[in-house]
Amino acid sequence: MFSEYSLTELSSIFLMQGFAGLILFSVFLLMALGLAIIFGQMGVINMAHGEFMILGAYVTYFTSQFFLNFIPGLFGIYFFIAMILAFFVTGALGMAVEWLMIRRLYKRPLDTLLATWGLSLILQQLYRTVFGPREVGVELPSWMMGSLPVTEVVEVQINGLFVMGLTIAITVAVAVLMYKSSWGKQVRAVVQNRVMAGAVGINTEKVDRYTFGLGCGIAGVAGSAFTMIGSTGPTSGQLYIVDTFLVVVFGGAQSLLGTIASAFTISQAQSTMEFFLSGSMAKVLTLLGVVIILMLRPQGLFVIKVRR
Amino acid sequence: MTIPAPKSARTFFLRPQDMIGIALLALLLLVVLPLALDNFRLQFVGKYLTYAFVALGLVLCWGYAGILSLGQGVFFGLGGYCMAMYLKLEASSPENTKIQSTPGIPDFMDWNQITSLPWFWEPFRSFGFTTLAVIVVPAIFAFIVGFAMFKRRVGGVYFAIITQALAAILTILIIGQQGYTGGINGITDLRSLHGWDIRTDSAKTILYFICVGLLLACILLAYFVKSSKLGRILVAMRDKEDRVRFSGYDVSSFKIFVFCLAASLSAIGGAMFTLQVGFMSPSFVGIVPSIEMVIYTAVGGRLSILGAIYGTLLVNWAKTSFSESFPELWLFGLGGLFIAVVLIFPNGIAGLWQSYVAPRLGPLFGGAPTRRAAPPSASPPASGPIAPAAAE
Amino acid sequence: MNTQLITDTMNKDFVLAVEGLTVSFDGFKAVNDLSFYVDENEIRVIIGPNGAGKTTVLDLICGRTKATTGSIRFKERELTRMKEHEIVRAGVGRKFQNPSIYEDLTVFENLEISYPKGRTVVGALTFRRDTAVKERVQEIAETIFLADQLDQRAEYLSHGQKQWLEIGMLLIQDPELLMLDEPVAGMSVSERKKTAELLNTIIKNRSVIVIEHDMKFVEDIAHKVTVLHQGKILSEGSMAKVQADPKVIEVYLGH
Amino acid sequence: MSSENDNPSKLSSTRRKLLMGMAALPAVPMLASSGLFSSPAYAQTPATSAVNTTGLAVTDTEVTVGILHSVTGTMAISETGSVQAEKLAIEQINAMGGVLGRKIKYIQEDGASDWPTFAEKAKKLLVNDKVAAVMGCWTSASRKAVLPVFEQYNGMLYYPTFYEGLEQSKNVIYTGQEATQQILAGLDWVNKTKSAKSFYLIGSDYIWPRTSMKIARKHIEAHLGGKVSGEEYFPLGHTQFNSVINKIKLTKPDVIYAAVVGGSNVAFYKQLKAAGIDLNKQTLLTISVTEDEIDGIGGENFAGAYSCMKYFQSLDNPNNKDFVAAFKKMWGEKTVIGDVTQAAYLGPWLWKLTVEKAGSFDVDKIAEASAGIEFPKAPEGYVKIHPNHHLWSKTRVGQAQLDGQFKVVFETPELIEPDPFPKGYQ
Repeated sequence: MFSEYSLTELSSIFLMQGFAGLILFSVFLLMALGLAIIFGQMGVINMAHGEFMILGAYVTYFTSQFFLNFIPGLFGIYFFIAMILAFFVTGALGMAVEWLMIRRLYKRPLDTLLATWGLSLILQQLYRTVFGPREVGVELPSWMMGSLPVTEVVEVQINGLFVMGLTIAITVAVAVLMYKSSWGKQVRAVVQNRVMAGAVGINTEKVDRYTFGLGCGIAGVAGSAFTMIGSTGPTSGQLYIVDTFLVVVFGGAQSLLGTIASAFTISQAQSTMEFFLSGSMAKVLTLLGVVIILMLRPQGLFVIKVRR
Repeated sequence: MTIPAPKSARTFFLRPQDMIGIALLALLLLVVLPLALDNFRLQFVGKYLTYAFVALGLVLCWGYAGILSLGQGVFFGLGGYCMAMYLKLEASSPENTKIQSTPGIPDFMDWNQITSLPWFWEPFRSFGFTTLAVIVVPAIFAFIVGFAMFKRRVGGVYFAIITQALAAILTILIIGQQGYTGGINGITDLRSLHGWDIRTDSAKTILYFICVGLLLACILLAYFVKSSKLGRILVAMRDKEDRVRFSGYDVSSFKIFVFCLAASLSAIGGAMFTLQVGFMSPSFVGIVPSIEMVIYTAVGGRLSILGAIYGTLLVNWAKTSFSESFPELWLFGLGGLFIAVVLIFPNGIAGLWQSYVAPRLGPLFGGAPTRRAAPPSASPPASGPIAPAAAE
Repeated sequence: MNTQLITDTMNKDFVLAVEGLTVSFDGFKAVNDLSFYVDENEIRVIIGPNGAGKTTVLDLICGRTKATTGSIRFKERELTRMKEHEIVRAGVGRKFQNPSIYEDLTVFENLEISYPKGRTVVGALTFRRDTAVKERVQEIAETIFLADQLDQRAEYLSHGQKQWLEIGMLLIQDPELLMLDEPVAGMSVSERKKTAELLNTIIKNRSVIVIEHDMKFVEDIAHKVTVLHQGKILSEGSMAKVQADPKVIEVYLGH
Repeated sequence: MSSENDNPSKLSSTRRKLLMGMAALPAVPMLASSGLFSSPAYAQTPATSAVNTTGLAVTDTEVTVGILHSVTGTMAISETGSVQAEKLAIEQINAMGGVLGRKIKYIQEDGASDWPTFAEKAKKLLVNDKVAAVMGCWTSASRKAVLPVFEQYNGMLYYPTFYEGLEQSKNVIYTGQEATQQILAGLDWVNKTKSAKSFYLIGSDYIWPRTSMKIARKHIEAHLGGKVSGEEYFPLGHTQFNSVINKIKLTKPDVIYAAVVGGSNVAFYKQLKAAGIDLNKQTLLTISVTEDEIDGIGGENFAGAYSCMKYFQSLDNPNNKDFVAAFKKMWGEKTVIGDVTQAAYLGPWLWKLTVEKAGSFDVDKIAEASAGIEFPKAPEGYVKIHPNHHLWSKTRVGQAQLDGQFKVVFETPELIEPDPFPKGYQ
């Protein structure tokens, strides 16, 4: 298929395709980060992850409406405020859910799966009842739209850059929080030995609640960012759930590095195959590849080897 | 030395209370419902009962063996599609399809420029092969998946997520390969089975009774498995997998067996679904139906064979009547049910029955049942392959 | 019983021959180039401070952990290449540190599952609870002092009874090599006495490896003691010899 | 179900009287069926027994129809507009005196985005409620699921969505366009006005886009002398289109021809815009975006693109002005009206006209009388039912504006004949 293109065109293709892969990588990573914290650190299967993301998207929508109607002069920066709001609103909902539901289920991971699926149904219907069944269109400030031309053919999407920057910032923040801060140590202590952590004076309930809240909050930010590239409707969250879980599981649940590596692998595979094959087949092959690799290497890409 | 025969050491595989339970269910399904409901409602029950096959499989697979599969829709679908392929071929006789450019092949193939029947459709001209395929094809598929995963000790949450991904993959494949599968519309307009028109009311009533008959047979099979040593090994495995392994059992082969069994049961349900409803589509294969089928089992009581049947009937009945009168509320109800069944009554209807009803009925039947439902902590601990457990 | 000079040709005299066994977890060698040999009908006690690798050694023998290098031969068969259930079927039984029994099943069913018949899928489906099974279960139950609790759900047993039940589950398999990980831990004094009594009856006609901390108990039963420290053998020999070894006193008894 | 009339004891006393009275007036239905009476002039109310020989739910004052759409589930977004349009049409017909002197009463059932539920509810409407007609379904899958039910129990379905064709049934009236009607005129137009020769086809992966693209490809290659520079399908719900957008950039087609649906639609257009493809410069023609979809995509992301439909809310004709005003009055100022919504609105009207032409509610008579029914007051303009039960209709191309409305830039001069089994396009 390349014979008809010149060398410069070909290099442009690869550049653009590489960039598309990086955007997809950022999107996957952003989706998966919140879940990686909740699933990886707490062992909770949060099937309502997508719905938390959509809550973030709705928060963004309403923030944009508010700015449009009341302070149109500041519309250009509403997105940052929306993301902060999204973080706190979804985080708060997450903490409420943890308190009402999840904390009773830490010893029963499969049951958290069922309960959070129930939660996702309730949230979907809630969105439908409150926000209406139709998708809402989130208007973006004009500076976030469009692309920067690098060469004649190569163009760089601004929102892609934005998502990438956001992803890097959040990943770094999470890494610092988890591996450098004392709070991160507490989280890991609770994960490894709840009883012992309690015994040495860590408030395990509080750690659980804030960890879950943090994971949900990050989901909210992701949802907020995805208003740039995807749809916002009551059932939009469902579109993300399988991909997200596969990224986290494929990475090896306990490691942030694993999640990054797996998001990278899956996104590059999918983006490359999409270029050469039809979209449906690319999707099937990517999923199948992940499943087969998981069957051969169930512990995921990265794993801390432990004595059983 | 006299050996006091333990109570549990019975010779027949059904305990008296099981026999009463099955008899009551048979009475309900074979006599009470057909008399009480009109034809239209009875066919609803018939459709619900096809899901009960899946729930039954999940009791063995999830309740007893602790393997939660979120991909049972795959097997339900495989069974249903096998049957649908047979019926479609019968409905696509050259006389019925003479307006097509290639008469004698299913209509959707003709629309997709397929000019001859694909090879894998060919054997489905035979009813014998189809019947066999309904049971064997899903079992083979389950075997491959189970073999790959259980031999490597993938379990718990990982297994659940991978099976869920499989459901997603199969759905995309079926929709994408519409020339061979009918795509998103599924295989529709199925008319007759060996010349017997399955669309008439009388046929549907007969199919209802066949469905009930098969379900009762599968229930007996489930009881047989449950009360055999294999049933106890499954319970043992869910509790202390390592201990079973170090008692000389190849744990993975037992898991594979029960997973295949659950797959075949689901597939029988799928085939009966196709026969009764008259079509099969990818919307029964995907993630959402698969996880809904889990809730039937959970509501019935994940450890109770009969509970699964009642759970299926109850949830579906609620769905139908709720969504008729308050369509907006149904999802709240279903979502709430998921949460309630986990938080409030983890052993479902059967658990409620055990704790509240049976003790009062106990004197009537002579002795309370000993151990049908485990205490609330019964849910199996997920043993992910990398569950960090400190040694020493 | 000469274990000072060992050559390969002599291996067949041993029930179990562990040679050059090493396992490492992310670079940490939990067991490091370990070799020891267990004779027929010998009772070997492994002692050592926490983290010495005692349980890991048992895990390696029964196949729960895969060795990085080294060999474990049991009656001429290489265990490192076998799966857990095959090792069990070859005649190795293992009791875990914490009582590992099936809480949801009755005592009878616990023992019945361990009965070495019907271990395949088909076998388990067609397994009949015949008189031979019942008699054997009864016999074992009497040995482990649980004859009156056969219909009891195992979760209602006391801690000591659970330990006995697990020992009983091993006995019913009639293994040639029995490995016990801290069989008296957490037991009351009277239970401990009964357990010692129990062990003395069941060790006949088989080799036994015991991990134990209780020195009094070790003294009672051991033929030979192996002291592990940081994955290596620190000392080996009779209880008296080991107790006199200055290295052992240094790292273990001295504390 | 049809045994009711054979058994007079089951009939109410009033109906029995009417039945007897009927015998004395055999001429009325004959007059009616001869078509001499157009609807407003229908002065007398014919006897129930005369207009309803098959035991449908028709009384002296009422006739019951069914509305069968998804109110819950993923399809609820799309189907809401259809329900609203059908209710509006029914209300208007009732305000004009109903059908054959009988007010229309509707029973609404929820298909819940679930195909067996559609089949069950269809059966309930036909068997239990004995409705005279059903307005309903949206997706092809739901129509395929109910079709055998309608054929078996001899019901009448008015189906509103533009669809892939390849179907024709005595028991269905297709009020939307079949694929060739929608596609060919649009392609001709873009070929002519934009001198478009190369086309990039992209769609969601299911039967309607695939069939449509197949027709488009044949037309492009065989009749327009153009070429298809790419053809891509993505799973429903797919949200990542950057790779295909790169391919589009690379192949530089004259026209992007799109049939992406649902949540994917939103993602596709947002990412297209973000990638710097300006739809005012790059011609994009879609067959899957109506005013309804723009709501979710956002007008600024779609402005400049062309959509090929038979109806746009902005159509400038008196029928449409009345319709839009009435619709907004009933359902609120903010509602938008898409192609399917308008087609759904036609259903009750076409049925009313057919009943009056046939002088009977009997399904067989309606099926027969449908061919040739004309509805000049349709918001899209004059339409007529073809003997193949599809509609003769015009096709239009609209260019999307920032406010989410379309500016009509092209309209076929003549009505296009529906051709569900197009020769040379299969």
